[in-house]
Formats: sequence, C-alpha cells, structure tokens
Amino acid sequence: MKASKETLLWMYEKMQEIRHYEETMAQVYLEGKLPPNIQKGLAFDIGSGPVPGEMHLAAGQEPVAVGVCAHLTDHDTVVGTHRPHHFAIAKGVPLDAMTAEMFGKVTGLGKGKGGHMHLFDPQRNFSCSGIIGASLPPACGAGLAAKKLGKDWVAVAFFGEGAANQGSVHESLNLAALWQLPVIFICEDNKWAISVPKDKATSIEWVADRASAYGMPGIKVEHNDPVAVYEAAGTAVERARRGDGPSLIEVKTDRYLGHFQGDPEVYRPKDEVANLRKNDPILRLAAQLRDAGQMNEAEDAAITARARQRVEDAFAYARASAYPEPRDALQHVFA
Amino acid sequence: MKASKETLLWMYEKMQEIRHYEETMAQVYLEGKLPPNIQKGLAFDIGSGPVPGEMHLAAGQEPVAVGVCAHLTDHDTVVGTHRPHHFAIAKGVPLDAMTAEMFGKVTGLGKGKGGHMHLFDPQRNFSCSGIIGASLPPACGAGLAAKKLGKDWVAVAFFGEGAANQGSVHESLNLAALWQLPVIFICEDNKWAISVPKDKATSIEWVADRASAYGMPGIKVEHNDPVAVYEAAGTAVERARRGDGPSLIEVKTDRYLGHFQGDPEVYRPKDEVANLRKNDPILRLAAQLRDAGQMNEAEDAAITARARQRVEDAFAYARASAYPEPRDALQHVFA
Amino acid sequence: MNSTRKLTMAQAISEAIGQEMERDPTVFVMGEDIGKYGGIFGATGGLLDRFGPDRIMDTPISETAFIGTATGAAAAGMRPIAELMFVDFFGVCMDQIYNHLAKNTYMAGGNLKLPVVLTTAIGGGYNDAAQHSQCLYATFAHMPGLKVVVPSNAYDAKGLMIQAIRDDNPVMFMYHKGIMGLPWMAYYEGSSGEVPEEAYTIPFGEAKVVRPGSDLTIVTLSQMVQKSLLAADELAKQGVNAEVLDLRTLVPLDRAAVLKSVAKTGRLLIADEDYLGFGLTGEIAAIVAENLDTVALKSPIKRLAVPNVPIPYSRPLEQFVIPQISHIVDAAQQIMKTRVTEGAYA
Amino acid sequence: MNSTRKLTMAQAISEAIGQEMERDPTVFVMGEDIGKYGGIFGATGGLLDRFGPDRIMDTPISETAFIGTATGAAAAGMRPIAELMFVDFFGVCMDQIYNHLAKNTYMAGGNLKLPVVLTTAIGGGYNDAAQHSQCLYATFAHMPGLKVVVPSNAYDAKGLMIQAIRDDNPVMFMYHKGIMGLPWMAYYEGSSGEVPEEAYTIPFGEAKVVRPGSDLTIVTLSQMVQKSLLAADELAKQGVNAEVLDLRTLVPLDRAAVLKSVAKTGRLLIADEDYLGFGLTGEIAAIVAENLDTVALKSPIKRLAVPNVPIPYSRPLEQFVIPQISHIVDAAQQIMKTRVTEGAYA
Ligand SMILES: Cc1ncc(C[n+]2csc(CCOP(=O)(O)OP(=O)(O)O)c2C)c(N)n1
Ligand SMILES: Cc1ncc(C[n+]2csc(CCOP(=O)(O)OP(=O)(O)O)c2C)c(N)n1
Ligand SMILES: [Mg+2]
Ligand SMILES: [Mg+2]
Repeated sequence: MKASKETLLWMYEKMQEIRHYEETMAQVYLEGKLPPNIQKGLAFDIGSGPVPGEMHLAAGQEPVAVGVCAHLTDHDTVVGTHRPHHFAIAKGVPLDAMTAEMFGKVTGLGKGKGGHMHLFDPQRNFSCSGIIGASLPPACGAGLAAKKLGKDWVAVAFFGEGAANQGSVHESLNLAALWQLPVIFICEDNKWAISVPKDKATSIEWVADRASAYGMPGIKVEHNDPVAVYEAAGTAVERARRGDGPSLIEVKTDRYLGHFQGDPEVYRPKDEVANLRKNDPILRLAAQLRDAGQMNEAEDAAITARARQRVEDAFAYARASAYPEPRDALQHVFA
Repeated sequence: MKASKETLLWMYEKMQEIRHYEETMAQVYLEGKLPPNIQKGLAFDIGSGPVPGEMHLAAGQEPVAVGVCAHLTDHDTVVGTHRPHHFAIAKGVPLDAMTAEMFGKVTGLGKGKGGHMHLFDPQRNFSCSGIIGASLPPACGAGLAAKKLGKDWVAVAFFGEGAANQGSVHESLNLAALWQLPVIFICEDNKWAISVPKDKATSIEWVADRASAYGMPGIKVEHNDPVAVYEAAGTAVERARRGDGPSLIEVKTDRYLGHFQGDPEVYRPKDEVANLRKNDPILRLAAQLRDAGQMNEAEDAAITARARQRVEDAFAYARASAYPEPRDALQHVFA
Repeated sequence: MNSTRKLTMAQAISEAIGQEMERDPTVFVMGEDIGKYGGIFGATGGLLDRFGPDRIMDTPISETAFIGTATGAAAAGMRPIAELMFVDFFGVCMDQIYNHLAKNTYMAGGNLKLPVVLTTAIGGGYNDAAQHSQCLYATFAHMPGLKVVVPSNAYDAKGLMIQAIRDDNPVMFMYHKGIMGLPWMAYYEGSSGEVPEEAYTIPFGEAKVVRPGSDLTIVTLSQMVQKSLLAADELAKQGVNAEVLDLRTLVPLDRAAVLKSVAKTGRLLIADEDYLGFGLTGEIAAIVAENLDTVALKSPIKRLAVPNVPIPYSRPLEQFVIPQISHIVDAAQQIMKTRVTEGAYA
Repeated sequence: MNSTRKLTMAQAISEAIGQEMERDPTVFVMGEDIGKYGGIFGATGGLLDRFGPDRIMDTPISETAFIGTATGAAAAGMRPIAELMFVDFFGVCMDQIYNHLAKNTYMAGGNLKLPVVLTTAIGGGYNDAAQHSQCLYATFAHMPGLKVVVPSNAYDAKGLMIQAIRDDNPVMFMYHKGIMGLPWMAYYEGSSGEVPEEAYTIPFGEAKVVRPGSDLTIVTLSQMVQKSLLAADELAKQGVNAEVLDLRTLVPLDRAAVLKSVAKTGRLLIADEDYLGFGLTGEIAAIVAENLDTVALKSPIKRLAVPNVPIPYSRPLEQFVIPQISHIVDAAQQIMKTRVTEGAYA
C-alpha cells in the first residue's frame, strides 16, 4: 500500500505536531520543579509545577504513531502505553482536553483524574495504561466486539520492546490468533526499557520473530520511517478488516529523551542521542516531500506553523482551565 | 543417548508403580463418596472419604515422567503440576509420606497441610502447584541457584499443553534463555485441558514450535513412549548440565481418566479412551523388553509385584497414620 | 403471574444469565470450561446448547488475556460476563481486574462505562487446600472500583445476578461452592429454594435480616449465612435470640443495616470465611467502633474468621480454621457472658 | 564503636543490603533497573559497582518470572531480594507472590524455608495517579504467609532490612517514596537521620511510641508517621497531647502496643494512606473493639485513610484523598469533642 500525497502530508503535519507537543511539554514540565523554588537539597521536584508526576515523552518515535494511525478511523480502537502522546495525537484525540488532563484540570479528558498515563477518549476509542504489557488484552476485546457486532473495525495495541517479555503479551497474541481477531500488535522498539537495553531483556533479536509462535504474520520495519510503517501497517490493517486475523509488527524507533523527564540517563552512551538525531524522521520526510515536489517551502512553513499553533493553543487552554473541586475526587468511581 | 537395559528396566518398574498407584488411588478416592453414605440427593461427595478434595490422576502419562526423571539425581529439581503423582514417583519422592499427605495425615510430606496438589519434598527437590503455569518460574530459580552455586544441577518444569498459553510460561522461557539457565521445560500434551481440546486453546499445533521465539531448542516427541522421551530429555539435560542453556520439549501423551476423578467427561468422545488404551506404553515397553531378551516373564512378574507391593505398603502406611491435631493448623505459616 | 420452583443456586445463576442473554444480544460469557462442561460449578449449565459457541466461549487458560478482553469488549459496547474459575487464581490476572477494569471509569472522569460481570467460585469445606479454598472477597472490596456481590441463596443469586448484568460497572459476583447445590458437593439445604421464573432484580447495598433477634447480631454473608442460621437455631434452644444479617453485597456495603441491628441488640458477632486480619471482620467492627457515640455496645465485639493461616488440606485442620456452626454458637455464648468495661466513663 | 551519620532512607536500605551481601554470599538482588540505575527509588544505589552484575541483576519486565525465580532460588539455598518497582504492579505477579512464595512453607508442613525479601515502593503525594500511588499493604497483610514491613525512617529501615534478609521467611519490605530522601522528590525531613554504620537488627512485631502523649493515640505507619508527628506538634499547640505509635510491621502486628496506648489515652485515631475499606484502619479499630472489656474508650474511634476511590492525578484531588497533616489535626480535634454514649450500660 503506497502512501498518497495527502497521507504523506498528513503524516508530516502530525509528526510536527507530536514533536512540538513533546518539546513543549519537556519545557513546561520543568516549570516549578527546579531550585530554588523547591525543598532545599533537592535537584528537582517531581511533584511540583503545573504538570507534576511522571512524564514519558516520545520525541523521535513519531513514525510508528502516524504510520499506523493513518489507516484508522474513529471507530477503530487504539490502546497506547505509558508513553502515549504520539499515539493519542495521531489518533485524533483533542489536544485541548488531553493537555488539560495533564495539567490536572476539570476540562481534561478525565476531569483531571487520570493524568498523563491515563488518557481516555471513548469517542475516538483511544485509551492507554501505565502498566507495561497491559495494552494488548483490551485491544483483543475491542477486536472481539467488532467481530460480534459485525463491523470491520480493527484494534491496535502498541507496546514497547521491553514489554515484549510480559505474560500478557503472550496470552493476547495467542488469543487473537486463535479467535482470528482483527487486532494489530505493534512493538515499538526504542532499544531501551528505562535503563535496560533490549539484549539484556529479550532472548532473541526481533520480537516480530515471535509471531510464528502464534501462527500470525510477523513484520519487521527496520527503520524509523513513517512511510515504511505506513506500508507495513496497511497490509496488517487490511488483513484484519478482511477478517483474516491479527498481525505483529515490530518497528525500530528512537527515544530522544530520557525514559521520563528528569531521568539522569547514566546508563546511556553519551553520544547516542546526538547520533540518533542525525536521522530525524521529520527532517527526512520533509526532504522527501520536497524532493518529490509534493511540498514547497511555503507549504512546509504553513504546515509547521499550523501544527505548532495547535500545540500552543492546547497549552494555553490547559493553563486557562480551572482545577476540579477537591471533593470531586469522590465522584466517578462508578459510572 | 540410548537407554541402557538398567534404565529401561527402571523405567518399566516405575511406570508399573505409577500406574498401580493411580489405579489404586482411583479406587480409594471413591471410598465414602457415594450414596447412600452422603448427603441425600448427591451423586458423589467430593469432601467425603479418606482422601477428599480434588484428585487429578496421570494414568497413561507415565512415559513423560520416567523418561525425564531417569536422567536426574536428588540434587536436580523437578517442579510438577496439579497432576503430580507420576512426576513425584519418578523423582523418588517417598511413597509413604506422599500417600499419607493425601490422606491428610501428620506423617505426610506436609503434615497433612498440603494435599494432593501440594507435595513438597525438599530433600529430593520436588514440588508442585495447583496453579496452571506456575511450575516454570520456580524451576528457573532452581536453575539460577545451581549456576550461582557452581553446580551442574538442572531443573525441570513440567506443564500441560493447556498451560502453554499462560503468561508465566512466556516469561519463564524468555528468562531462562536470556540467562542461559540449566532448565528443561517439558510440555505434556494430553490433548485436554479439563474439557477444552488443544486446538480450541492454542493457536498453533505444536507448543514446541514456540521454542524458536526464545532462541532455544524445541524438541517434539510424537509418541507416548518412554524411550523416545528418555532420548529427547537426555539431550536437553546434557545441554543444561554443560551450561548451554534451556530446552523446550513437548511430549504427546494420553490421559486415560477424567480430568479429575468424578469428571463426567461429557466433552470427550465415547470411544477415545478405549482407543488410547490400545497403545498402552507399559504394555509396549514390556513387549520390547521381552522381545529384546532383557526381561523374561518371571522377571516381569517380580518387577510388577515389587512395584505393586510398594504401592500397597504406602496406602497401608497412610491409612494407619494419625491425623494431625486440629490446633496444628496454626503452625508452620512461617518456618 | 409469578411462578416459582425450587432451584439450586447454580441453576438460579445460569437462569439469570440465560434470561439476560435473551433480552440483550450484547451479553456473552467467556471462561474456562463454561461451554460443554457448563462451568465447573454449574454457573453456565445448559447455556452453550441455547446460545452456541459464539456467545458461550471457552477460553484458553489465559486469564489476563480474556479478562482484559472483557474490559476491551465492554468499552466497545458489549456486556461480557467472564468467569475466573476459582477466586484463588486472581493473582495471574489481578492487574487486568484491578488496575484496568476497576479504575478506568474513574481515570476517565466517568466518561467510560465498563459493564463487566466477573463470576468466581469461593470457599472451602471440601478439602481443596490452600490454592482452591479461599474467599478473598475482602481483597476485592478493599480496592475501589469493583462492586462485590456475595449471595447466600438461590433467590438472592438470581436477582443479584440480573442486577449485576444490568449494572454499567464492573461487578465481582462471588459464589460459594458449598451452597451451589451441586450433585457432587455437600451443600446447605437453605441455599436452594423457591425462585420466580420471571426476571427480577435485587438492589445492591441492601443487607437483609434473615432472622430477627434481640440478644445479639450476627453479621455474615455467603455460606456463613446458612451456618449462622443453623447456629441461631441452636442458640435459641440455649435461650439466646440471635439476629442474623446477610450483607449480600460488600461494595456497596449497607453500613446502616449493621448499625441499626447492633443498636438494637448491643452485641455483635461477625462470622466470616475469609482471613481474619485486615479484612471484612475488621471493617464491620470498625463501623460500630466509629459510631459508639450513637450505638451502645453491651459486650466487646467478636470476630470469627480464618485465623491468618492458609487453608490446610487435612479435614481436622480445615474444620478447625474455617468457622463451623459450633464455633458460632460458642462465640455467641462468650459474647453473652462478657461485658464492656465501665471505665469508659472515667 | 558505634559511629553514626545522617542517611536518607534510600541510603540506609542500600547500605543494609550491601552489608548483608558482604556477610552472606547467597544474598543477591533481582529487579528492574536495580543495576546501573540503582533502583528507581535508590534502594540499590551503588551496589552494582560493588557486587557486579551476577549479584545485582537487572531483569526483563517479567515480574511473574523473576519473583517465581526468587522463590525457586530460595528453595535451593539462596537468599534472594527481588524488587517490584511499584507495589501497584502486584497484579501481574501476585500468583507467584501469594499462592507460592507465601504458602509453600505452610503447605510443606514447615519443611521448606523461603528466605526471600520483596522490596517495593508505595505511596502517593507527587501526582503519579491511580496506577503508581497506592500503599496496598493491607492487601499483603490480609493474606497469610508474608511478613510485612513498612518503615517510617532511615534508622528503622536499616535495622528492619537486615532483619528481613536474615529471616528465613518471605518478607515484603515496603518503602514509601515520599520518605526515601530522593534528590528528585519532596520528602519529610524526619525520615532521614542518624544511622549507625554497623549492622544491627530491629525485631519484627514491635511497634514504637515515637511520641508519648496522654490525650489520644494516633496509630500509624510509614510516611504517615512523619505527618502524624507534625500534626501532633500542631495539636500540642492547641492543647491536645497526642501519642504517636509507629506500627513498623503489619505482620507480625503489635496488638499489645495498640491496646496499651489506647488503654492509657482512651481515644484512638488511625492515620493510614491505604484505602479505607476492609484494610488496616478496620483491623486496628477491631483490635480495640474486641477488647472493650479491658480497654475503655472515651470517644468513638476515628479512621483516616483514602476514602475508597482510586488515587486521582490532579493535585487538589490527590491532596483531598490522601490524609494530610491538617486532616489529622482536624480528626483528632473531632475525637476530643465526641464522647461514647452512656447507653452501653443500659
Ligand atoms: C508491569 C510493570 N512493570 C514495570 C513497570 C515500570 N516501567 C515503566 S516504563 C518501563 C519500561 C518500558 O519499556 P518499553 O516497554 O520498552 O517502553 P518504553 O518506555 O521504551 O516506551 C518500566 C519497566 C510498569 N509500569 N509496569
Ligand atoms: C491459573 C489457573 N487457571 C485455571 C486453573 C483451573 N485448571 C486446573 S487444571 C486445568 C487444565 C489444565 O490443563 P493442562 O495444562 O493441559 O494440564 P492437564 O490437566 O491436562 O494435565 C485448569 C484450567 C488453574 N488451576 N489455574
Ligand atoms: Mg523501549
Ligand atoms: Mg492437558
């Protein structure tokens, strides 16, 4: 499946949006967290500032999100991970409500109850979880529901290469293959699970090679490239929509930032990120679009400006929104 | 690795012992459980009689237990399943204390606290569990300990084909392969997980084919034959003792009885068991030994008598033993 | 026209599921051996024949996968019922139950409905030992986000099951094996009984006085209700008039019913088959202890439960740790003999 | 010669582990990011450099496998320490913890020793939301077979950790993130302190009066000890003299210390960061309610804990559900104003 010009431009714009989102968040996240405005003796205070708590950013990992979500509609389900922004943005989750959620505001997706690892947008069938390996079982459920309801909806579960060794992954791959569910499993290999590199965690090189253990196709995307992801995902999504069952895709990608913001990254070779950034997929797609005459400089500038503006607007919206009332904490345990 | 005459005779005798054990237990288990000595209206009462509770018997599955355990010493660890007798007997767990445990007697392996699914013999490094898929992680631990202690001990985890879809299996296979642990994983495929046949539970035909997902050898034993098991296990045990890491072996075997005693087996084709029994591995090994001139009729009779006598003695011992004092229930939560 | 027949609790449960499946095509059942086998404890007996394998789905032994599948299917508009064969197996799938099914609605700010019923078997008494005999309802009740239903008889079980299936939230439906009325396990006769054929619901959070009394309150649930009623008969012979309160649901918990009964009797025995420590008995005792400004106790509270040991296999051991009728009688008599100290007004 | 320095709780824990590893070659550590990273909460800081990757083992994200591995290695003669990064993740591995590690000794009739220490981070207060902020110690204490240690400060943490490693039984060692003294998270100063260099042990099951008082008893643990001490200072200014009791271990639980203190003060506040229902606060309240024949209460018991909701993310919401110093002060003052009813002697 070849990407049309529209798709390429959509992917490009979404990648710009994601990147700007993550870079903005990286800055905003620091607000209020540094000396001298924190407890004496601390270098950083995770619980302070407008966006407290953990913060896992996906700068560098845009291709996997846009290449997959380019094939999806609102009816299709995406279940993301603890590092969920790129998936959410690519899936079309409204930036305002998503950002407000991370600011803990009542206008947030979860009225401030969920936070950054728990973004729920039932209208667009997006959710995520802070538990490693937990994205796969509910994606099977969405796939099963589609089948039972006679729809051609598909479900996508993203998970990291570190997650690949969780029991939930195995159980879900087997169940999906057994029941021929319309699910696409995407392993996002960014080489690291916090401080643990893939080869210290996984006994074989490619997680995609585990597909044969379930009798489903295993597809390898060897480069952090949105077009390659788009093509691989296209085959898998079509297959699922046709009723021919699940696929497992592994995508090599790059984590530019720490595992979470504030990560000292003592475990990481000093020059690793600089080298990775030389291969920035956004710059490469821009060059490709320009070379192919599909985007001129003015168009590029317009796209980039639009994408950035959406991000700025979302952060402004989040800042301007009100906090929930403390007592609201008691609501919504049950629907 | 060819089985010596001594090994063949040992396997034969152990298989006789196991079979007689299971058949005896099948009878004893019924004592006190049938009308008219139970609550009116019941067909059977699981909580009555000298051996109450669930009872999973392994008649027909002797080959996998003896073919593997023939390679092991007391130092090697075996972790069995909810259907543990054949493993325990082949591993050399004392029949007296094991049987007394199932009678709930103070002379039992666990002083009556464990019961049939929880047989612990630390001296012979045998244990088991009533939880499906739970045998693999502790076997990894035994393997890791051997490695740390600089010993050539190995650990064996048995599990059923139904267990193969538990997350614990995946995590353990990966860990053992990653750390090159001296563990042998044996999947005992008796076709059924209670009422669910393998093809309704597992998305591929052979569990052994999942070995490649971990980069370890996967070995298929296609017949319910102790010699074939012995040879496959020999390779894997040698490999593990050499420090070359784990293996996964799958053995086709046959469950002659219900999942547990009292199972109405409504799910099972009427003639299945009769057909399976035509291929009884004990009769086949006897014929083989006789044909090869390794056992004459008198020897066979002596072996059979010895094996049966041990079983009779164990049940007599169990019956004659005392129950624990009720208050003893409060002891041994902690060592 | 209300017609009733005598059903076992297992029959009542499967009837409730069947009726709701007929009413609502989005209801379906997943679990191990729930199809041809009809559920190891009969909770889905006969349903496969009526509804076929697309709606009565045997699963692989993959509790994490299929319970997570229930969550995902519920989010997508279905109303799954998933069976965890024994509650004791919760540890292989608790993350999906507890971090996801139970919390997602809250984390979504109420914007997500997850109508899932998890059925599971609880309880001992038939020597199934430490990994197959627990109740563990306090573990589920401790953690917010799950409604917890623990019926004591067929009538309640049907009404509570229909209520559970129609609830837009996750419900743990925990049935004690020893009151299911199975043909292969002894059970308390009182747990079977007349059940209307028609569908009906019983609201959650309403405890029931199953035996009125004046001398002491026995707060209890599940199989222990049946034991407590027999103990109350014995106590009556001994001149003690016990009130027996069946909690029926732990979440929501009918605190008012506990306080009302104890205000009347002034004495409280809690009879429970879960572990003693950090569980149900503590919670019920605390409810009274928090309200001593309005509720007066004549005697210290007493708690009966499994004394913080795993369930042992051997019959004399198991009978010792699981509260029996005689233990209830003895504990009640001890309560009658003890008085709170007057030092309270020092 | 006893020499002391000021250590954070994280430093005290890693020092204890290091000293025991030197003393005993069978001790080793497994877990996620415990090597180069030194543990996300610093509990294994510096140990990789000293002991190398064979004894400080980073694991795959496979909690079931590596905790089960700890059990198996312990049965074979090792003394593993395994870290579950956040207690909130227990649901992916609870079966290995609870059905095996905790029960095997009992099921083996005492013939099996499983000296495993499970370390895990608990607690909220820094907006890590519903899957990373819980305490859940009551869940582990409810189930027999695990010792449960919950230190409140560096000195105790070192002594209790050495005790845990030398214990022949499974021990859950639960450290609250907000008292670890991390350079990246606010913490209560009182949790860092002078710690002897030498190895020492603190026996399990001995609660500690960390502040003597006469008007009311605050039973508490972990970070809530630090909050309670600050609340007690405030209460003292308001004329209320609170005694603060640090439980230190939940299993074994020092029931006598609770009763002794309440017998003295006649008033009890339980300050807890776990969920309110079916948990620690109920257990402590019940211990008193069971002993009202010898212990006299002047006021009804009060319980402070997370009010049966998941931990919300947003700061005002989280601050509302997790008991704060001001909540403790308010609750204590309410206790001082309420009296038990005299109806008890009707
Ligand atoms: C069950 C579970 N175990 C451990 C963690 C802690 N944890 C959070 S992120 C992470 C690493 C995940 O690595 P990977 O799956 O590769 O995703 P990435 O962070 O690289 O996106 C770990 C161990 C968790 N959240 N859940
Ligand atoms: C985690 C868990 N889930 C379910 C069960 C209930 N159960 C006991 S035995 C069994 C079937 C096991 O099948 P298999 O692994 O093939 O072993 P077999 O009984 O054939 O020996 C099941 C589902 C259990 N004990 N543990
Ligand atoms: Mg990764
Ligand atoms: Mg089987």
